[in-house]
Amino acid sequence: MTEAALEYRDLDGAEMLRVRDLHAFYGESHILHGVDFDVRRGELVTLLGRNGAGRSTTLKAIMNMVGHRTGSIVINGNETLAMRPHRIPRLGVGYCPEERGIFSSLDVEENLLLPPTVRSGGMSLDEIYEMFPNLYERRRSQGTRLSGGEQQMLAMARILRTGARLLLLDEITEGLAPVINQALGEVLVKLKERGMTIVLVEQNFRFAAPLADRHFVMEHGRIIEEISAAELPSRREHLNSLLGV
Amino acid sequence: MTQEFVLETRGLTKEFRGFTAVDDVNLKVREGHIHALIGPNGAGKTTVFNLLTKFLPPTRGEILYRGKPITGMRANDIARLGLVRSFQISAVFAHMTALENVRVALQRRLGTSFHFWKSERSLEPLNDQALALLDQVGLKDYADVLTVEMPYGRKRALEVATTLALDPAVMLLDEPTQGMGAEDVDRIVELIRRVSEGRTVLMVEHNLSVVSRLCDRITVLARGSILAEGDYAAVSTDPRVREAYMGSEAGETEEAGA
Amino acid sequence: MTMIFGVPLAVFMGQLMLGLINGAFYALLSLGLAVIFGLLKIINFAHGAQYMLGAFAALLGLQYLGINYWLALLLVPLVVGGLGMVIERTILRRIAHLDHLYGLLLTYGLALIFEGTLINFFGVSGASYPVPEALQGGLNLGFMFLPTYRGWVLVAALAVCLGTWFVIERTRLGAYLRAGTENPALMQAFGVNVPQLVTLTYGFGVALAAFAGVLAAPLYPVSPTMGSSLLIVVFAVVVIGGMGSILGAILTGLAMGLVEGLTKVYYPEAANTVIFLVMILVLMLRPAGLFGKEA
Amino acid sequence: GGTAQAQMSDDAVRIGYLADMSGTYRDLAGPGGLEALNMAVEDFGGEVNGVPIEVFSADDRNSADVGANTVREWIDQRNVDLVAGMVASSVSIAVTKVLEENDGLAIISGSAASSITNEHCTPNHIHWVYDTYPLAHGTAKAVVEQGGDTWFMLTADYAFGHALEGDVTKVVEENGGEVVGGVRHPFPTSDFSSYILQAQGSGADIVGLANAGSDTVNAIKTASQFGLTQTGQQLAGLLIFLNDVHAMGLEATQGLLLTTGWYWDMDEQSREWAERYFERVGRMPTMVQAGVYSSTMHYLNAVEAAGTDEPEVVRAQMGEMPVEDFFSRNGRIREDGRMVHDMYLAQVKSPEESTGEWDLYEIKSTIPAEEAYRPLSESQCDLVNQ
Amino acid sequence: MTATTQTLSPSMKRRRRARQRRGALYLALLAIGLVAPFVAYPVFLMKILCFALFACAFNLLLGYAGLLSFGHAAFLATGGYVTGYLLSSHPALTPETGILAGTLASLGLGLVFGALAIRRQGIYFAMVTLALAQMVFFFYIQAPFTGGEDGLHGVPRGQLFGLIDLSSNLAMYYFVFAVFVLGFALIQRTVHSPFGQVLKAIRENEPRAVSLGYNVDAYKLVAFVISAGLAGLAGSTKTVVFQLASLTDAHWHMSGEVILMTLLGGVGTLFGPLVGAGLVVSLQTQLAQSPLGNWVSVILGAIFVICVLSFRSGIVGEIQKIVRKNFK
Ligand SMILES: Nc1ncnc2c1ncn2[C@@H]1O[C@H](COP(=O)(O)OP(=O)(O)OP(=O)(O)O)[C@@H](O)[C@H]1O
Ligand SMILES: Nc1ncnc2c1ncn2[C@@H]1O[C@H](COP(=O)(O)OP(=O)(O)OP(=O)(O)O)[C@@H](O)[C@H]1O
Ligand SMILES: CC(C)C[C@H](N)C(=O)O
Ligand SMILES: [Mg+2]
Ligand SMILES: [Mg+2]
Repeated sequence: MTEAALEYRDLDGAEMLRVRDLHAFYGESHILHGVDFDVRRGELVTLLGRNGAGRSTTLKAIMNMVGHRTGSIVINGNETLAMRPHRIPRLGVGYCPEERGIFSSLDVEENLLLPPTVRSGGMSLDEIYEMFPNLYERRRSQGTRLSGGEQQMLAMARILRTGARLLLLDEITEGLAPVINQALGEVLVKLKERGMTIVLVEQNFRFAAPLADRHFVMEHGRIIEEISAAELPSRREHLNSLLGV
Repeated sequence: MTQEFVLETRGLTKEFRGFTAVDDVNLKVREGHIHALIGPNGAGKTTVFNLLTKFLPPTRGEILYRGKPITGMRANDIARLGLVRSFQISAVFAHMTALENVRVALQRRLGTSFHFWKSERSLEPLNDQALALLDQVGLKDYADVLTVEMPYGRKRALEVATTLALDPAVMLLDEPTQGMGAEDVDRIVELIRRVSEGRTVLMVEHNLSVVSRLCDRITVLARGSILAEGDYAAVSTDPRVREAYMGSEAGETEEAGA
Repeated sequence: MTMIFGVPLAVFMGQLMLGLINGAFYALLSLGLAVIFGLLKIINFAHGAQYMLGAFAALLGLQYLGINYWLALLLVPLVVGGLGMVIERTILRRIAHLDHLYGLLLTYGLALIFEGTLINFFGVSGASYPVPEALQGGLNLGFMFLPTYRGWVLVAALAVCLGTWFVIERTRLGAYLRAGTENPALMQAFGVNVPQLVTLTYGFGVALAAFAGVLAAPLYPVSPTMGSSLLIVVFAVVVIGGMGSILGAILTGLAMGLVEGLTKVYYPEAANTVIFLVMILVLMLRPAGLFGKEA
Repeated sequence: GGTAQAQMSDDAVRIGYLADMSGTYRDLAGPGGLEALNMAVEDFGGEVNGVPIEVFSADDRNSADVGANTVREWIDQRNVDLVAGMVASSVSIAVTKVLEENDGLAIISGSAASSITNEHCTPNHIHWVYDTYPLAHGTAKAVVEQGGDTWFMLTADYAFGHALEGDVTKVVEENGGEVVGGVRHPFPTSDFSSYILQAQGSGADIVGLANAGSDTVNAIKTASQFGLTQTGQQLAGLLIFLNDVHAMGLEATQGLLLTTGWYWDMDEQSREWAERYFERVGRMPTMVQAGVYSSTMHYLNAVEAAGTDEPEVVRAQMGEMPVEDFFSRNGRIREDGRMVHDMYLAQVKSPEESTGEWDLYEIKSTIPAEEAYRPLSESQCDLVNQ
Repeated sequence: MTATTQTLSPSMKRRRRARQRRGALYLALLAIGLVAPFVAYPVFLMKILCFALFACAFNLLLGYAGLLSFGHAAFLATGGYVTGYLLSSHPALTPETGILAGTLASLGLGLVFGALAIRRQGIYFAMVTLALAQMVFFFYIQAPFTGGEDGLHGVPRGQLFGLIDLSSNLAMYYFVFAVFVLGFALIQRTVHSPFGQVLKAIRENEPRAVSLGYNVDAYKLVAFVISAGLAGLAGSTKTVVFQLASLTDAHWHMSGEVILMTLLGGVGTLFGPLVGAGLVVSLQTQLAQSPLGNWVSVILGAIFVICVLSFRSGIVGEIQKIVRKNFK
């Protein structure tokens, strides 16, 4: 247990991310219509919703990767709405995009080493390889030559190195085999133990359910429901209806 | 033994700079089956698709369609034979409407696709057919929407509709449900079931409930070669498969499936 | 004397040497193009003009400010490179998000402006820049009389090329460059200041062109059109080497210099097109160029 | 008088000056030539037969089609009476074709190709200052006579270069010399190193430069860099203009033999005109620029004498009148359109000999008008009836 | 299927309205084209029309097949040289035969270029075409029938169909106008044809088009050849108008210029190239006469930059945007 983790222990419960009345646009089209939610330190929350609900866009908006935003996004006490994109990660944020974004001009290992470390206490290369043996095997091959799933792992693994404290993960289980999903689940648990804060956009509810402290349900660019792990069993039906499962 | 197998590979192998992605695969797909190709990430599923549809040249081995070798053919000719694929990452014509997307597939049948002196309007007779197909995948209301503006899940559905438009004898679907909401998944599953009447479907799929619900036969790939083959029950109980692939989840999915 | 296919050995060797020297220029210029294309995905059509500006800056610096050759070799790339950065900040940046075709056209426009303006003030007949004392005279290589200055050009150009190659392929900064090349948005999401990276890269590419310009000043007439004629050939070199491939640009540059040299011996009329012939052949056999990664 | 005015085509005599105003040949004709033209008009009094003389100009950018189209428009839109200037042979030939169709009139001062009054002759143009024939017969002959009898030709790979190369080869061989080799270089070329290298390899005594303008300049510079003269070879520039020598400096060019149609310092009246030109332009005139003045004057005199600007009549009238002025000695215009006049063999002075920035040539000898140019007996021009 | 017609009607209506608006526009332009020679200098107008046709042909490739050719000058020149050579060496030939021959020659060359280049993508395609064009340029410098640097001159305009004397600028103009209208109509139809649809699909997502059974190379090749042929037609006509053919048409600057024209007017718009060509040609000819003469290239360059910076979709493109905003 690193003291980095300890340091975060006692800060548990403090607020890591606060989003207020967030609107986001892609050019003309208005995607987010006032998103409100906050995440406490060390917490793992999920953003659930149907396709097109705006979950990915929410993460992109937090990273300032969408066309235009209004409202307020406070990370670790800093208002970031006015920040240039490259400053945001330096607040200790790690982002794993939906479309993975593996670099074909770099080999697997270069991909892993690419993101600048933003904080101390990130995972070491060995720890990562231990966690994802496939990557170790293919470490010398071009990033995009990996299979869909391997790429997903790489995208995930990449940000574990940077020592980010707040992870924004978009559909990390998409197209992954169940075994890998289990592995990833365990990874997330480990990360929580290390005191990381995680926002998880998930399609695969079975994967998300056991991990999350709270679930936010999105629809049409808004948060329409918040369900805590505790009340989950009782409200499962309601949730399914929301997700149309 | 030729005819009952629509699609057959003999010693199919693909190497990328020394790395063997597909290793001596002998795949046999029966006429009329829904055949699943499953396996851990990187097993070589997509590569197999690319080889079958000639998007990649095989390093070794041959491919037979209805007993005839097609190993030497060009990708678009393969498609003309009735062997049509979808892609793992959605492939649509972004700046065309959903309707036009489907119509482009339909129009090939008219045989006028090189007629640069004909009017576009000569295609409008195809519209009803196109709409019908869109309807099948629940995209009727999107007919006039530009594809860029559709959410990811819808794009996948549109892709299936476009594939259907060719009325292929064999459909190769690479993870048709990937990144879809449960709702859409069910629709697609139903759709595949429906359209598989009178055709053969070969699909890569991770969503086991889908596999269990749909497939007559399953081939499990691991590290590029066939690990096991059989129907769902057989495969899912095969210890090697459970270990290599399904992990503990198999049980649950059966419930989910049932 | 010894003959090679009916050509005196001396002439043959001499031509190869000269080819190598031209090749050094191709290498420098295509290197700059490759670097810029890499990150900005822009075919920098102004590259020829910037090379020409380098030569003119040296010339005017000497005439009006008494800046000597060696100082020019240092200052001019900084100045012209700086100009490049300003252009990037004020103009290119505005179209960064667009189809790269626009970048090509914009820089084409800039090239027209630079060239046209200088033509109005200096005509096209071309002025001459004196060879620095230290490098006057020549070396007798046995097979030929090589003007010292040309020897120097070869050495200087190669040194700069290799330095650049090392930085890009072997350092962390280089990795950023290559990654930013592919997905700048994501690089920002990792905390890399991409806009700054872009500006510096363009500036550097332009500086390389200017450096080549200064090297060229004492060799060729310094005229506003000196660049545009060279540019198309250099394009070809970049393509043969493989777009954006650093090593490719350098080696191909030198190789093409040699090829051209040989053509001048055996079939001079073809000298100015042989490179294009090579380019077509290469693209037929290796679509991504000699050193390019197949997509 | 009134009667004359009646015969003028319209309310003005319009002279269009067409030349390379910005390109390789800018300095030998270009704006300077236009200035010379204006001088002529002013000296003539700005009007002829009671109508004003209008001058306009355009840049042909050494491109045949730009030139031809400009002239076509001048005819259709501005009914031009005389087209003057014209440098690149390609442009001149194109322009004369247009003029022939629309029976206009042109006087060519800049071009070199002798074909302009040979296979390309028309009744609608006159070739004034010089051409490749005298260049060869002047310079080449002299060089061979001085003992340079093995030649290596460095030729601009286009019509003018070919013509010059041809004429020179003929002359060299007629005089017992031999052309042992040669190379044709693209037009224009800035890097001559490899060609010079071949010249050195050839072992010829003389390296003949059958090119012009910046090509010649660069060839000469490169030659000195590669120590061509140290190794006992000699350069023969076959077409060199005053501005070229001025640009290269005497250090690099001293001793060069060259043939010229005129030199500003060759006698009193030439100096007198040249000084006036210098006043206005700040440079000494080339033979082409002087030729523009001389030819324009001759044209205006002819118009006045004929009392009309009717091209045919004027052309005939010009043929009648001998050309005798500061520029031309024993000059007359032949039926093929060639204005023959005395030519001069000059040598570039050494820095020591030179007394001033523009004191560049020493006239060695005069080539009489009748010997200087291709005899009509050899002409392929169909205006000439053998 | 009532449902069908319902869901379709909005788009159908829109298309029909667009069609009507286009129809009106065509008539207007046709009228303008017919009276123009009485207002402006016919030769100048003919120059514009020739380059407009050239640009339209280029636009077919860039705007609708997504292929940036940097070697289109080669086709312009080939048309010009072949026509010029035939007409001046065989005075018996009528101009239209000469033009036909020139067009066919470019068509053939297009086939060769296409066969070599079509498999290459994006920037590589541009570069291969550029390289091929450079070699053609080199060939034309050396080839005897082009007159090398001097070019071909005094090409007779001759009698159209052996009847109409084209030496009159007016007659010539109406011929050129007719040629342009035909070429333009062909392009416009090609774009809105089944073939056009497939082209678009290929431009959007090539692998998908392949997987739908389309031989994409064949489609691109056809588009390329059509474009080459029309470029040749432009060159041939131009040669008859100006009675000369020269290297300027074969030089890569010409390939750059046609891009300029197309962009200025609006890539992928039907009228863009026409407008662009008109503007560029006017600028060049008008400025060349004015005191600004030496600044032509600077001004063109500036326009280029401003254009790319402030109105990218070109003049026509921008206008269309405005129209769409206000009329829908
Ligand atoms: N680049 C874009 N331009 C325009 N609209 C976009 C863009 N990206 C997404 N959208 C639209 O924004 C809406 C939300 O997209 P988003 O990707 O956030 O959906 P999601 O909730 O992540 O669902 P999924 O990722 O499963 O599709 C969708 O309607 C989508 O069409
Ligand atoms: N073009 C290529 N070059 C080199 N290696 C490749 C290439 N394409 C695929 N591979 C490798 O071949 C193996 C199989 O890849 P493939 O995409 O077929 O896996 P997959 O079964 O589709 O996995 P997933 O389910 O994650 O998509 C992977 O290890 C991948 O890295
Ligand atoms: C030297 C020049 C003024 C003559 C020109 N080279 C010509 O073609 O005639
Ligand atoms: Mg998403
Ligand atoms: Mg796959």
